[in-house]
Amino acid sequence: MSDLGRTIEALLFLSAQPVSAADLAEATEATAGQVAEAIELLREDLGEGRRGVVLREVAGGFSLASDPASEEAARRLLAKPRTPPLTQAQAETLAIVAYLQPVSRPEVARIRGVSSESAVQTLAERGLIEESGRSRFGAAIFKTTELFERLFGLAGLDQLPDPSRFDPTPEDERELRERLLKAGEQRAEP
Amino acid sequence: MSDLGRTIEALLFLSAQPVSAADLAEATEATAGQVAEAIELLREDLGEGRRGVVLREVAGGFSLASDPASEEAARRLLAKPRTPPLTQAQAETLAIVAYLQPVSRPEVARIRGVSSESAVQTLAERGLIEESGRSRFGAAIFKTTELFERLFGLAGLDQLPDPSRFDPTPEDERELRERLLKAGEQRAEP
Amino acid sequence: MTVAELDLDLDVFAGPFDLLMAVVLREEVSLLEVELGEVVVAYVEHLEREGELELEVATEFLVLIAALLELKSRLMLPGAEEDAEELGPEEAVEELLARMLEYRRYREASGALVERFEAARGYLYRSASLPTELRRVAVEAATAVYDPERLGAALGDLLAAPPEVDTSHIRVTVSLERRLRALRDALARRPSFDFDEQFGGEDRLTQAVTLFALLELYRKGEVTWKQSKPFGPIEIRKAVASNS
Repeated sequence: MSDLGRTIEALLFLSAQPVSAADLAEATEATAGQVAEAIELLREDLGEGRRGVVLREVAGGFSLASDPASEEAARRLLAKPRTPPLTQAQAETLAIVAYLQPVSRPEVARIRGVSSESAVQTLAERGLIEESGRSRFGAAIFKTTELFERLFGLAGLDQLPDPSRFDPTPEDERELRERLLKAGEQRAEP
Repeated sequence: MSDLGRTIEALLFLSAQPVSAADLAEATEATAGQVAEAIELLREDLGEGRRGVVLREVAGGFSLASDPASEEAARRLLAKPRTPPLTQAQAETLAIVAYLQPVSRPEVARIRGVSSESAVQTLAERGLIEESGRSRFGAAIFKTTELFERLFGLAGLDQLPDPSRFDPTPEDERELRERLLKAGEQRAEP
Repeated sequence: MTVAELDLDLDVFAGPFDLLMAVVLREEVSLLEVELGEVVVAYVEHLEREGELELEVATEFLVLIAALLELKSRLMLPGAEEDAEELGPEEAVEELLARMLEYRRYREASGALVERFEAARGYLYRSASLPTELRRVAVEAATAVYDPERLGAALGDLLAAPPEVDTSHIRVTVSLERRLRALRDALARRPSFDFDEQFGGEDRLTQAVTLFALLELYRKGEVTWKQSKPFGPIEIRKAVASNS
């Protein structure tokens, strides 16, 4: 392992936050190219299933994390409760904030069709979203946090899957339209 | 690297404190002999000069540490404290710790009326607060750090703004802690 | 209480308001079957019981119920008398459809996010504090960037007990029942009248509820009305009983 690789591993070990390639280059006084090369080797060394620690690219930087295989033992040792799963309401709210950010709470409610107060509050408490200001009408507007990217294993927001992937198929759409029209007609001609 | 070796590496990576061989055996559900053997191999893998992280045997057990060779680079990287603007949740949590320290996490939650785990964690990661022990009931208790005083330009904690300036009921003579808790309770039961 | 928890007991639906909105968007209940007037009545009754009005919650309710009312009224009203710029039932279908499709997209996206979350949940990060010698460095390099006043202000916010809610201004006196009666009384006196002339002197809330009541009477076939241009006068006319 090269000196630069060792130093980078040490820096990632020490830092509680993901470290960007630029910050690594500055701290190690190496060029961007050298850092990229060292990272590449480190990525192999610390690939899934190789050691107890893996290299992750999250939230705009690099970070070390324990391998999921050791999760159970880690919970026994550290007596840490598992992060609670997301409820459906939280997941929908988070998806809307992630794709449309910055977005206001009324906008979230408009799309979901339900008041989303408690989901927004819980997500903010869990540190997954945060207020990023106020809209013209005084409503709080929200964006996702760095912790969100870390917990979802995203190197950046551009890694979210293309939302058009989730659009209903034209057949679904046609069927739904026909059903709605039919209901309207029945009503209009009693 | 064996599965046991990988798990032990992961456990030492995650734990802030040294871990004893007995605790490792319990967490990994392995025998003392298996753990000793795995540690031996790990010691070779993570010997001085091999990687960025070294295995240390200290009083009380084993721990991972960054290689001393990387200290200068670590200074350059970590000498820049991260100081993004505080969110409202972080500001409230920090204010409670600053004025009431030492204060336990459950107490913070009671005063704010919401679980404040992610705010506490972020503040700790940024070095503004730190654990200063455990309460009688095992809850972590927190105080502010020297870095906190530097970042707020305070020569000492007695330089915090006088709370009575922000106090809505200055004629009330009760203790700050008691009044914060009371207001928190009132918020919690609308 | 939040809008979401408003408890409803309607013909086609019993449960919290939140769920009603959700089942409409999820196409489990037809909007045409839902008596929205009852929803409003339930909310007003709730306000009456609680005796307090949380502005943000009330606003959210109005936004949601207004959207539902608009969609439903377009679905219900015959298209012939619509103004050109108004949406007819077909456009209303398109709009409801667009909203359902938009909602579906994010519901699907949320599923993908949950999968990602589950996959990433096993990776644990280290959160140990820095070794002492390095912590020293960070402290030495630190300069004042935060204002202590921010902490004082946050503490002040926390010290403030929630204000007693002043309910004097929201004596809820507008009931849908009573507005129905007012409309019927007016119709009993004369077969047609102008809305503004009759109710223009009432406060805005009363006028709004009267409009809801009017929709209800229209649905029951008791009245018809005419408005020749947007924001123009509304002429209300007793319906001619054709078969009774």
